[in-house]
Amino acid sequence: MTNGWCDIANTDVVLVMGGNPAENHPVGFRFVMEAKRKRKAKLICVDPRFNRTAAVSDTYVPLRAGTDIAFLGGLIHYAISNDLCHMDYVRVHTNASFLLREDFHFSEGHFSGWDAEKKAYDKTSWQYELDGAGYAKVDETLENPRCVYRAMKDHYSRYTPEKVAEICGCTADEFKKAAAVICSTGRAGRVGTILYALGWTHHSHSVQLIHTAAMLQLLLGNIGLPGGGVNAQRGHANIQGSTDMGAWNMLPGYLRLPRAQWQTFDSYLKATTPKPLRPNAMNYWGNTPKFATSLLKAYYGAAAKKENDFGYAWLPKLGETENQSWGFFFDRMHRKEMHGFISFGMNPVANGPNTEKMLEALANLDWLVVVENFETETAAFWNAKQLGEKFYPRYVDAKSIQTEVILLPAACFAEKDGSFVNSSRWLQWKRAAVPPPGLAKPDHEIIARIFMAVRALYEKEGGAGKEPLMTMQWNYEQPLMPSLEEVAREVNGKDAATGQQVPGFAALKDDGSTSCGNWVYSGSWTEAGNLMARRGQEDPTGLGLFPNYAWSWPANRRILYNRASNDADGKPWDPTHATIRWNGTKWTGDTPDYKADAEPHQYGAFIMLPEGVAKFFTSDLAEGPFPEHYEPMESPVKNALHPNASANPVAPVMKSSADSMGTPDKFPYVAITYRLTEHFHYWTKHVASGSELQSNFFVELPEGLAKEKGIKGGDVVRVSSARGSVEGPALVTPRMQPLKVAGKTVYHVGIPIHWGYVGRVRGPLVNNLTPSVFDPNSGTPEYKGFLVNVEKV
Amino acid sequence: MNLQVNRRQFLQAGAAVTATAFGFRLEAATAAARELKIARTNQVPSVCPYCAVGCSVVIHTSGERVRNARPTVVHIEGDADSPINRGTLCSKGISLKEFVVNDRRLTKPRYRAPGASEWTDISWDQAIEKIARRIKDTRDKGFVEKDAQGRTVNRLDTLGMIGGCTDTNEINYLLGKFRFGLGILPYENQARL
Amino acid sequence: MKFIERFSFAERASHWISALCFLYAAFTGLALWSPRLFWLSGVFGGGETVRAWHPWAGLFFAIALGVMFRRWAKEMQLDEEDQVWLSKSALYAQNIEEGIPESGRFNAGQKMMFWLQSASAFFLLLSGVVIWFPEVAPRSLRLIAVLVHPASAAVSLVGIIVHFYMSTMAVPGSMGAMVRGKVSEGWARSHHGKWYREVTGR
Amino acid sequence: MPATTVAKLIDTSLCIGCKACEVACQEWNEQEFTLGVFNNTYQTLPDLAPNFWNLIKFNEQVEDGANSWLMAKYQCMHCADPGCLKACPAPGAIVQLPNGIVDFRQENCIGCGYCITGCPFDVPRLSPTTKKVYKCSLCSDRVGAGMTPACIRTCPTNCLTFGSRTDLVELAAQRTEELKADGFQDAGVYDGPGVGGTNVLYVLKHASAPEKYGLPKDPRIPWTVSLWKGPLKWVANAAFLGTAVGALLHYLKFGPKETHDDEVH
Repeated sequence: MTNGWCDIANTDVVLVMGGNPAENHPVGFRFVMEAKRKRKAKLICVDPRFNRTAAVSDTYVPLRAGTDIAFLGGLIHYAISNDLCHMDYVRVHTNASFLLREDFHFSEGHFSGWDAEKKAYDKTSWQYELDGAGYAKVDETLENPRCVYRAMKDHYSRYTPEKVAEICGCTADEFKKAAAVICSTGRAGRVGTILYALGWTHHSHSVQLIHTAAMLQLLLGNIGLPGGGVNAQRGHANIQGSTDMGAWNMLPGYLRLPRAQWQTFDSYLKATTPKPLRPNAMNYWGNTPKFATSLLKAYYGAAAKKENDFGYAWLPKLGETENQSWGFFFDRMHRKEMHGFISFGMNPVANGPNTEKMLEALANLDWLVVVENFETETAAFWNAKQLGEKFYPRYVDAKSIQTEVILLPAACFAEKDGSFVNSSRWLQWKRAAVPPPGLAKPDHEIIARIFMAVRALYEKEGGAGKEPLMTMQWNYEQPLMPSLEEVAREVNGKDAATGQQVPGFAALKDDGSTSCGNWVYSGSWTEAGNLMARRGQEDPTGLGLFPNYAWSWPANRRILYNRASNDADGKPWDPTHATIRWNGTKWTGDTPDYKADAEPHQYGAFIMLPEGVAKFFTSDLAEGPFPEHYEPMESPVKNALHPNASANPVAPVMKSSADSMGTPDKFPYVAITYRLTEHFHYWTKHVASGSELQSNFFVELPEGLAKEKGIKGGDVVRVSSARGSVEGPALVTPRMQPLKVAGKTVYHVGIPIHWGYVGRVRGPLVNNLTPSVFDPNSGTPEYKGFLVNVEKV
Repeated sequence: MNLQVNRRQFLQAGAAVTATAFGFRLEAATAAARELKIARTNQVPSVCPYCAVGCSVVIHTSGERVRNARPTVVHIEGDADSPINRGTLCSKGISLKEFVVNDRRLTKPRYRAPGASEWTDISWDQAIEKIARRIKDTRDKGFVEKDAQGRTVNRLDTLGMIGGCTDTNEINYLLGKFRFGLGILPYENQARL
Repeated sequence: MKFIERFSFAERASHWISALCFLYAAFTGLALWSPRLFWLSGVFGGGETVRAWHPWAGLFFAIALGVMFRRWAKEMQLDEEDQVWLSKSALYAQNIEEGIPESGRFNAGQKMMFWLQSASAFFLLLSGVVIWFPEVAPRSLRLIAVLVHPASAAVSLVGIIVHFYMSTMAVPGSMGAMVRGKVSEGWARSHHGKWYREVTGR
Repeated sequence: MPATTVAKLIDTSLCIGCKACEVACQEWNEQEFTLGVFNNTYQTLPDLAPNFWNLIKFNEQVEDGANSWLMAKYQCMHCADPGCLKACPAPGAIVQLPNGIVDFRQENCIGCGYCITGCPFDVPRLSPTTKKVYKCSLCSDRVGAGMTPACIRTCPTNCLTFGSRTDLVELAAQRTEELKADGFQDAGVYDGPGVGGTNVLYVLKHASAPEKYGLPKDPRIPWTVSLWKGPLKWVANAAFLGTAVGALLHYLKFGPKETHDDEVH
């Protein structure tokens, strides 16, 4: 979230799209209802299903799954063509005025640089025109046809309301009605927010989709303001924190993982530290060397010295363009290229696309360790044929699966302390309340015991790569059970000379005199103590920032980009509703996303970006600088804008023996998978309450489709895709509206997740149906908008 | 920064939701009623482990000072001090007790031998020893110190690791050290899905 | 003194079984009739026992009454003389014998009592079953039943008070008839002259 | 109603059907969780149950081609003139506390089920195992300790509010005005005037059609129950006494019927 949960109450218009917060984030949704009640805010829900968010919305617009970019692109066109943009904001805070290279263009679904043979882009043309000093050239008048604004205007001129209706399946009137409300926030004094979740990320073009949303919010001047922003509603208690702590391609704090071509620390820093593209860009990522050096000091302690590149060589290096994300490594596992696997509180059999492929992949391992609260489908994968009944006809018996499995009982949230980061980026500290049941152990003890045991083996026997393993600092008071408070202090960072906690990331150095486990968390546990455990009730701005409650990254800032809530001179766009104010000598209010005492004209408002301003146009993403509507990889229709480039040209599609793609002649219906409010993911099927509220797996079917197929509510239906099938009773409802798309009726089939072959209540795993198709930027699978068939059993 | 919420504060906070809204004292309106089941509990502040709204909860436990007994959770309720949830919770959160105190919870390490159709019990020491051995064998075979071009890469891609989305930052940080110590590249969390 | 058999063993048995059941049902029914009479439930086993046994007592009452009904229904048909008797019932009440036709085995008053009790038992049974299973019976039926049951019970109880008075105090010897089954010839002649003649042939 | 009367306001325009109140009720009252049966709806159970006192009714409708999904929580209404109490024969089994809460005391309940019939809202449920009747107690134990009832405490959207009835009546009126200003001309308050007012108040967008929410149109204590517990009781009491006294007087005046033993024919 750019803003936060409490901040939603400050808005005038809420666009919920690609999410269903009333069901999946009910407590966060209270702020939507508060905005509706107290500010007369309008709630617009755009979704294939009339869900519980739609039930309390002011306007509901149905749309076909996977066509969100068309809808948002339509909104961009609507705002520009109806002169509803907040142009003062656009001029000051965005790259609208930047000039593009002459060789940048777009035609027939492809941007310039497309190599049809390699199926890849050369991004050279996706750049600004630079002056002699390496800065981007600009045209403040926005008259130059090669400026970003004009290019964007041209790009989206194709997205007329009629075109949107043709692609999305709503009517042009429905679209215009919603657009008028959404775009009413394109002026000072009125603000709108966008709430989204996995309905936007589960696509083969998900990052571009969110880019479109950001562009719309920038055009309407809604980024950085209270009640504005683009707000991801994350689905797990610490999914934000685990992201902050790194993944296959990231070190903690969004520092990039080294690649083989960067052999020295210097070359790494040179490649990953951006250079400013405008003279007034603060370019905060220019501090990357300080953050990276401090991280290496936290990792390798005294062994990290300037002479040895602070131990940079010990970190593993990715290949030059290697992708080790989920889809790719499970594909490798399926090809028997992996031997061991450790799953800490995750259930890949249930979570990953194409369940049967997941099962086959795990069966190709030598060993598997699962650390869990409950026995999961992953832990019991070797028994899937028996437990999963008819759904895995090709799968093998337990006897022929040679994977050795060790299942370790772990403590749950109430049995260990530490901090979670919520969607608002608040770090909240919790305390252990009870000991774990039976012999179960807290995860940090488990990980520490394994780590120490592996090191003991290397100590005794030697072996490959001993040095990187032994130098990783593990100097906790109790190495077998590190106290999480001690770890939290390490994460915050220390000054080596004084031994004191650093007050924040501004104090980090690139000379090895500071250590910090994650620079974005620096400031969370200072000499003042554990700020994550704060319970202060003060709200001096009255905007629900609560600066003394818990601690928010970065630097306890509650609203990101808040400098943009002011105009060029530092005056709030809405004086009644200002997050930060310039009082002539410093900024007051929220922690400014700016230098605290820098006068308003000194820097651009978007201090993290090399441009200093927000980007409509970006070369960061794989499929192009402007988002373009692409159909899902499995779609009932061809792309109405460019039928020959129908789906995302650069999205990875796995092609193992277990992967196959369906066509609309055999699989005519569009399927979406989703959560219900009664359950949490694949956990609450183990919990009595969730089991009571929704005991049964079911399939939501539109009335029209049910009638065609002679299906009544409660009849058992089989839903099948090119990958597999699920069976359950049909819930026949008018809430799943048929959509008219390009003259043809398109039905959606709604499939709630939550069940599996282990649990108090059981049912099929819906990922039996989903394809191994991924977004090229984020690696998320396409769970919304794939093709299925439905038949009565 | 007082983490310890005592019972009176908690009860007051609970009542405050209405009392401050209407300036109306509930106590005046009460009559002899059933005994309050959380009247004598110990209270520990925590955070809901489900979605990322980040609701604060108060875990009511009993049995801390009882000899020869393990403390157990008797009730979990929203924390009125949290600006996010102000004491409220959703249907999953309000039944967190059912999650913690649950006969389906795993209570001992289990082992499934290659080709076996059943779990068998295994001690922690044996389990850790086995895991360490498997990791070492896999790593010894799969660790790449230098790639084909002779560049130092110190990497391991035959061993994968996932998790962390419901573990604390601190545990995620330790998982990171574990991973980078071993050189593991296939490393993912729920955020990808 | 000579005696005539008035009630067979079967008749007496069914009467007294039904009477006992009735009494239990009546007193426990009164306990449920009003919270002020709820103390009665203490006498009859406590509230829950009363709730549990009352319907069974009612059911057995109805069965026993059913036995009597089968046995007596024919005899209880009202004839023309009964009409005359009824029209003179005020005289009967004042113990004036002149002008009242002689009764058969049962006089018209007793016949009326029989039909009254049979009818109210019928309604008590039907409504009682509905009330017995509140979670099964449809609400519309329950709404009728909760009115019909106490109303029939009230009618029945008023009748039984009269019956009790008549059989114990007002007509001495009646109790003996129902207990031992026999009445003296004089008693028979005095109260059921026609029956006396039929039985004795005098 | 006295100033100490407590009440619950259900603003259905703010209900998102999250079912937190259902589970809070289950959890606080330590009800056994059972499995539901699929019924072509999102509703947890078709109806209230002895171990399920608080049910959100999900009402799917299509009007003028537009979907609507009206959700309304259903539970004991805590009537000022409770039909259950009127029908109950067991002293102390159903009590009305000075704060207006109508509470069932299972230790005094005999399980006759009259309250089920007496209730205009069809709320109490008889447990087949314990043979006692159960329903929402408005968490009288929590309220007694100065806490809000479990369902209200947990409700995330402020759909549920707890407080003095006087204040909530005011709040309900204010919400009605706000909804009217938002274009819901039919908005209004539902508070069962037919039962002397309820201590559970609803704000409805469609107040003239409460049945759209699964609420009874014009709740009253059933006339048969009123007749039974009112006139019938007194008429019958009079009849019992009258008959008994009449018999006594009759005996005193006329004495027993004579048996003429000496007459020999």
